[in-house]
Amino acid sequence: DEANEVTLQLQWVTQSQFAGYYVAQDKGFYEAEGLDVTILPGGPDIAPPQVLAGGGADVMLNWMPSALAAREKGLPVVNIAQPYKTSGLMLTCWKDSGITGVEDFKGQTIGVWFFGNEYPFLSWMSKEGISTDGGEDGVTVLKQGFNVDPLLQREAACISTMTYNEYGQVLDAGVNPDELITFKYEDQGVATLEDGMWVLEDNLNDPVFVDKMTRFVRASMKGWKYAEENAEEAGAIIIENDETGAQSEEAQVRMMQEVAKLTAGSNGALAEADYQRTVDTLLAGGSDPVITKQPEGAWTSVITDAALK
Amino acid sequence: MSEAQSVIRAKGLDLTFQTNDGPVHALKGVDLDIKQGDFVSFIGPSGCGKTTFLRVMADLEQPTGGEITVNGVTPEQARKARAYGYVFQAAGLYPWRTIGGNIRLPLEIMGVPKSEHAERVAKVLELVELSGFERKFPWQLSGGMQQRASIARALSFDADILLMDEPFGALDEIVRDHLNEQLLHLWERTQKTIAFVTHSIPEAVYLSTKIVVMSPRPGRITDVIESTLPRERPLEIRESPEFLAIAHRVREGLRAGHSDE
Amino acid sequence: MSEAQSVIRAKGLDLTFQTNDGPVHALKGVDLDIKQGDFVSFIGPSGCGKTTFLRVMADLEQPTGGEITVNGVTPEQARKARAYGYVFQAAGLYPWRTIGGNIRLPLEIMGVPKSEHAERVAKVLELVELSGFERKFPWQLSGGMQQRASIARALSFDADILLMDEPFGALDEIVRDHLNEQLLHLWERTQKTIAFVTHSIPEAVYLSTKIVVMSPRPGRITDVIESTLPRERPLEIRESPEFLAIAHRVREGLRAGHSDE
Amino acid sequence: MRSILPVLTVVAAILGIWLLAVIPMNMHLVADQGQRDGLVVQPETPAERQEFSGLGLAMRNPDLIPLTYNFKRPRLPSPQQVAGEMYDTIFGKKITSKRSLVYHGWVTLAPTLLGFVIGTGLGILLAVGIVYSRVMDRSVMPWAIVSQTIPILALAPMVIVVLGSMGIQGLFPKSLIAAYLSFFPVVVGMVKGLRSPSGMQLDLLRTYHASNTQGFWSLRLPASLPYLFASLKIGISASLVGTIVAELPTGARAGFGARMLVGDQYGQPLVSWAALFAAALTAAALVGLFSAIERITLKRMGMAAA
Amino acid sequence: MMYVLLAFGIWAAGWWLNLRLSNGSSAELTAVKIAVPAIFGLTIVIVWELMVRGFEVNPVILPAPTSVLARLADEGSILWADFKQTVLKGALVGYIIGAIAAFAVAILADRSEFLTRGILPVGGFMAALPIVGTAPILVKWLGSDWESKAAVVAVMVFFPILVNTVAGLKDTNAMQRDLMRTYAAGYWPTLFKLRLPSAAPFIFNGLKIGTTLALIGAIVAEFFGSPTVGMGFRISTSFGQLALDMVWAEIVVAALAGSAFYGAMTWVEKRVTFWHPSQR
Ligand SMILES: Nc1ncnc2c1ncn2[C@@H]1O[C@H](COP(=O)(O)OP(=O)(O)OP(=O)(O)O)[C@@H](O)[C@H]1O
Ligand SMILES: Nc1ncnc2c1ncn2[C@@H]1O[C@H](COP(=O)(O)OP(=O)(O)OP(=O)(O)O)[C@@H](O)[C@H]1O
Ligand SMILES: Cc1ncc(C[n+]2csc(CCO)c2C)c(N)n1
Ligand SMILES: [Mg+2]
Ligand SMILES: [Mg+2]
Repeated sequence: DEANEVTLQLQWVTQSQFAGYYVAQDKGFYEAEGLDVTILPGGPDIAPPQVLAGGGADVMLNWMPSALAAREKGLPVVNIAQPYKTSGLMLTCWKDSGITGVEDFKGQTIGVWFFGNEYPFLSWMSKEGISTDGGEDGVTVLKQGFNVDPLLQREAACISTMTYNEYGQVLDAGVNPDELITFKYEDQGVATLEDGMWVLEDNLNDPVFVDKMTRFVRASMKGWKYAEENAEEAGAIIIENDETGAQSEEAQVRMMQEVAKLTAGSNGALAEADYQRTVDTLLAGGSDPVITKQPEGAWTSVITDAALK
Repeated sequence: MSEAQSVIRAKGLDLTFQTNDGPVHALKGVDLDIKQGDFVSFIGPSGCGKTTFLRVMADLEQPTGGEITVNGVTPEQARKARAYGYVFQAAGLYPWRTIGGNIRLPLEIMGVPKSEHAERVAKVLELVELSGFERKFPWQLSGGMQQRASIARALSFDADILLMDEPFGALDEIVRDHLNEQLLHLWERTQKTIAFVTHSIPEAVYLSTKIVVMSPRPGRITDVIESTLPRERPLEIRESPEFLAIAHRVREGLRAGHSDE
Repeated sequence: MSEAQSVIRAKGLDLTFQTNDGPVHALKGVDLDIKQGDFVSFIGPSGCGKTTFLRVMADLEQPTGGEITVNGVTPEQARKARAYGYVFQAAGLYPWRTIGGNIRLPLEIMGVPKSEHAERVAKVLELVELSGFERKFPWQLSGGMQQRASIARALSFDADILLMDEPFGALDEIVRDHLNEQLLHLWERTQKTIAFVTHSIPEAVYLSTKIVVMSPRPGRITDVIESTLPRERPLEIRESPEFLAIAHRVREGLRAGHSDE
Repeated sequence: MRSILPVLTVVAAILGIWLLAVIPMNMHLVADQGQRDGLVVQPETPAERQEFSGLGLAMRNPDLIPLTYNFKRPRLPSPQQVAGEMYDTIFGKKITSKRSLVYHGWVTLAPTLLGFVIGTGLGILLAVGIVYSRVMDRSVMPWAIVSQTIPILALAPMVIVVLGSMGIQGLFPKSLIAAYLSFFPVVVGMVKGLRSPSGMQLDLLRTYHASNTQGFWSLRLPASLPYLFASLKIGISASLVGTIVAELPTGARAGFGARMLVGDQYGQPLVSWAALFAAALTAAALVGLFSAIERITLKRMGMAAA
Repeated sequence: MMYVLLAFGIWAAGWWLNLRLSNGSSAELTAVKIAVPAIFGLTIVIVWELMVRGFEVNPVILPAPTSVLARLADEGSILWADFKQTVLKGALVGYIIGAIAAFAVAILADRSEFLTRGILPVGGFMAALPIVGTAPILVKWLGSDWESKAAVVAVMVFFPILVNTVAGLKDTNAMQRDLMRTYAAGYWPTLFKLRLPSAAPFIFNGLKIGTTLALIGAIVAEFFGSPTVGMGFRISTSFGQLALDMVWAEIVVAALAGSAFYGAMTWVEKRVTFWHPSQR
């Protein structure tokens, strides 16, 4: 029934990045809250905000830059919980490309994810005053596909990677960590929040919905904490839920171990300081800022307050 | 004239096609009277309107002027009353139906009771000497046999009028002679009225009670020759002086029409 | 026999097609001698091997037995020497070329110098009375005109032999008469050797110096009739007793061949 | 049957080229890996090796050549690697297993067939409308052509969201994309087919005073069958492509499309290649099936030998 | 509600107008032949606009045609840059390479029955390889720029053109071939003077199918890696940014370009195969 059914839209295919939710499902945490949760995997052409707008999901996972941009576009989404405390995004570069610091990016080709995930990179470059239109003094940006081939094939000097996923794949391909140099957004002071839970603003006026979300967030966080501590088991649960049958357990366990480092600092509640840092980074976008003004009401602690009580 | 009834009567018939190259006068001021039981041949050079005239009778083409009646009513009413059977130049059998199936086609469409089909098919197949070929597909038959099957198809629903547009044009002379003979027999037995388009002078003379000579640009009738040959016509009649005389007159008529090109 | 030279000479010619329904004896024991300047017609019922025989002469079909020479050499050598022009039943003009372009086609292929093309095209177009139509496309011409253009195409490279397979089969009688007359003139003027397939007895008699009557299953020659008509032949000759006598003999020959079916 | 030998010859030729291409295609990666594993590689640094072509590198390091055929993350897997992967995932797994290509084949096949039925049905209806109505002919046909210039992969996500918002999920959205791709060949083919009866054949029915319906069933439809079959063969493979395309934005869960994506993302080229070939084989099988049905039907109708 | 009723009204009016036009006396005029589909298209657009307004559809799901139009007007330079990248480089180059390769293989296959029998089924198998599988591979091999897009396009258009060309080359009738034989014409004169011209209608059939495939291929391949320009790049990026008006603006450009490409090919076909009964 309506009061207990929740549909969650992920922003990528089933993997340990979303372990908390799968664990909560598998371990019966949702059931214990009386919830009937459907998890919708994402894919390369799924824009979770659009699914939310279309009513295909009650709650979505999204990176904050993308969600705030959607908010400015007229889709009033609100962050209700933030299980990821730190950013896992980084640039991974060949050392032998001669890159030792950010200033060496000039004249290089860099792979970036688009689809709403380009905002952190653009903000960073604008902060550094590096043009993204190519040429001697700028970087040539490549829209990166879903794999790490542009780096392996040496089409790009750097590509975007997540600490928990693509970076591991570069290593899996046989590359030695000391052949590489990495730039974590977190270390560069341009980190933006990732993988928050977002809902439509209007729905928050509905007490039934708020109650449902409270239970959902509570159970999800329980799932996250369980997953952090039981990486092996979480990896196995992911494998069980991966319908493609193409994932390897080993990789998912490793991903869980890395993800745990990012979620460890969060009990689910969004820290205002993190939020503000994200907003400031995005607003600093120079001539082409991601958002143009301070968002109002883009997050709420109502749900987490109730859930963590 | 008083005895036999008029079956097809045209008066001042005109038909102009509008084409990209301007109007084509396919028929101009055509008058003709075909009586019950007549065998009328239409002969003339290519483009003189033979086919067009036949199609007007069949309500497949609308005249742009003049009058025409078929069985005393408009061609459209006659068509809807299924007053005639039409035989095209090529057999045009449907390849996905057997010979029997092709002959049954008009019966099905006209709602003839199923129970009668078998009998009728057998009857017309016998008329055209194709008994035993009912279950063959068209491509299993020679061209001449296909053409006979298409005649059988036109006969199956027993219309009083038979309109035939160069039915034997594609066949060789020997087969053609044979079919001509058979057609004459059929005509005698059934007393149908037949309008028959041909390019061949001997064929026209051999078959007809009346030969209509036409001429092109504009399409019109230049001569109507009543045959003096008896109804009973062995093939040998074609070497008789009487036959040759009529043939000569037809040829003269044709040449006259042709010379003004 | 001593004066005119043998152009085509067949001796015990056999040709059997292997088909799914077993072997077909298209030609069996065919002997024939065609002299320089002859106009030879081949007549016979459908399937008697007329086309096959012509195609053997043209090296379009390989005999399975017997001997044949064209201009004293094998048909293949003759073909490669471009010894003959071939006219098919349908005009078969290439629709993407103008009439002039079609006639130029063999000239281009045979490497005739470009400078001669215009002159040759004009000459043959005049021969077939089509001057002025050089720039028209085939579909802009009537069937008879297309057929004349295809004859012009076969004449353009001036081979001594002309092989014609029912060239007028698809045309109406009037046009056919006219083309027959023209073909006779052309033959007289150019002294070519012509082998001509037809279904029409009057046509065969009117045109030929020699009429070869064939019969099917197996395809063979049943009669060779030397014409007694003069070389000069007005159309009216077709009503002369001499003409009719030859026609009668041909018809008899045909019927004899046909009866054993 | 007569085609077996020629096909085998061409396949052999392609395999030959493929086998040769494996060496230069993978050489750089193999050299890099070889170096990491402590082998002696000429020249010594990856950056220097970039100066050489794959072939040039192979000449300098002939002992590395065998390694190109068994590389874990090849640019171009060797035929035997692909064959091995296919064998494992088709025959080596229970067909209910998520790791079985047979299972994924079924996941893809079901919406393909449904979409094909929808697309074909719509296509035939549209074709009938176009043939019998001038307005339809004039106004719809140009837009049917325009519809094919729209990149469906771009539209698919939106279609899926809109359908999702109406509560429609699962099989149907994929089928709809499949239907979109398969309807066009059917429309084009059927319009041609329904119009294929000659003027004479149509006139014959007019002389019988046959109704439009009678004309449709006794003439236009049977005459269009050969065209229909030709369209169906194009339509079924278009439908399969549509489903696979739609498998990405429906949330890449299962099916050939999801396997291709996930294989690509997680650096498992063999998974992608096996799914790719399995998809093509499925298409070939479907087309073969329709060819067989076509042969039987036309033969029964007496049209095959004509 | 008003909007919805109005939408129905406009739909009915458009249909009625088209009925009048196409069954009226001026139905054969070129202007009417263009007007009828144009009215049909216009009706759809207006109905769409009214529906979006009437049901207050969220623009991140379906934008109104007017806002798409506004994007088309405002973003001209971006759209043009994308068009150049995707259509002029990716699609066109790929199309030309694919077509030339298809001709070459067709002529090769045509020299022997054996090759034809071998190449066609294998070609059919290759054509069944779905683009979402081949595009990532080609991007991996040839890089992210337009070269890989051209390769994807070439692969996609290759088979339809090949099949049609092979069928076309076989289309000459026996009489036309025999005529060449009586001239003792060799292989090449026969090819150029008979078989290619008579194959032209078939070849154009393949070329026309190829036009729409080319565009789709070039756009879709950009989803799997591209520089930061191109229609596929813009569609996917704008979609991720929920700028659906921009997505639709690109789709409109794609449809226009595709239709123009198709139309141009039809025009060339008319000029080249003017002699074919279907063109007269
Ligand atoms: N549907 C049509 N549209 C335009 N012109 C036509 C049409 N049908 C016939 N014509 C023209 O009308 C004239 C008479 O044609 P018709 O077919 O009646 O001649 P015909 O005597 O039957 O000739 P043939 O012996 O060649 O069959 C010709 O000039 C022909 O081109
Ligand atoms: N290529 C072939 N393969 C098999 N049989 C053939 C072939 N060509 C002709 N035949 C058969 O050979 C016989 C003679 O055919 P041919 O075409 O020479 O006859 P024809 O006298 O020209 O007949 P028509 O007057 O119908 O043109 C026929 O039985 C025919 O079916
Ligand atoms: C088209 C598209 N491109 C990039 C992302 C970004 N992204 C968000 S989570 C994630 C997985 C990391 O392993 C990635 C790549 C996306 N969602 N869709
Ligand atoms: Mg006629
Ligand atoms: Mg013959």
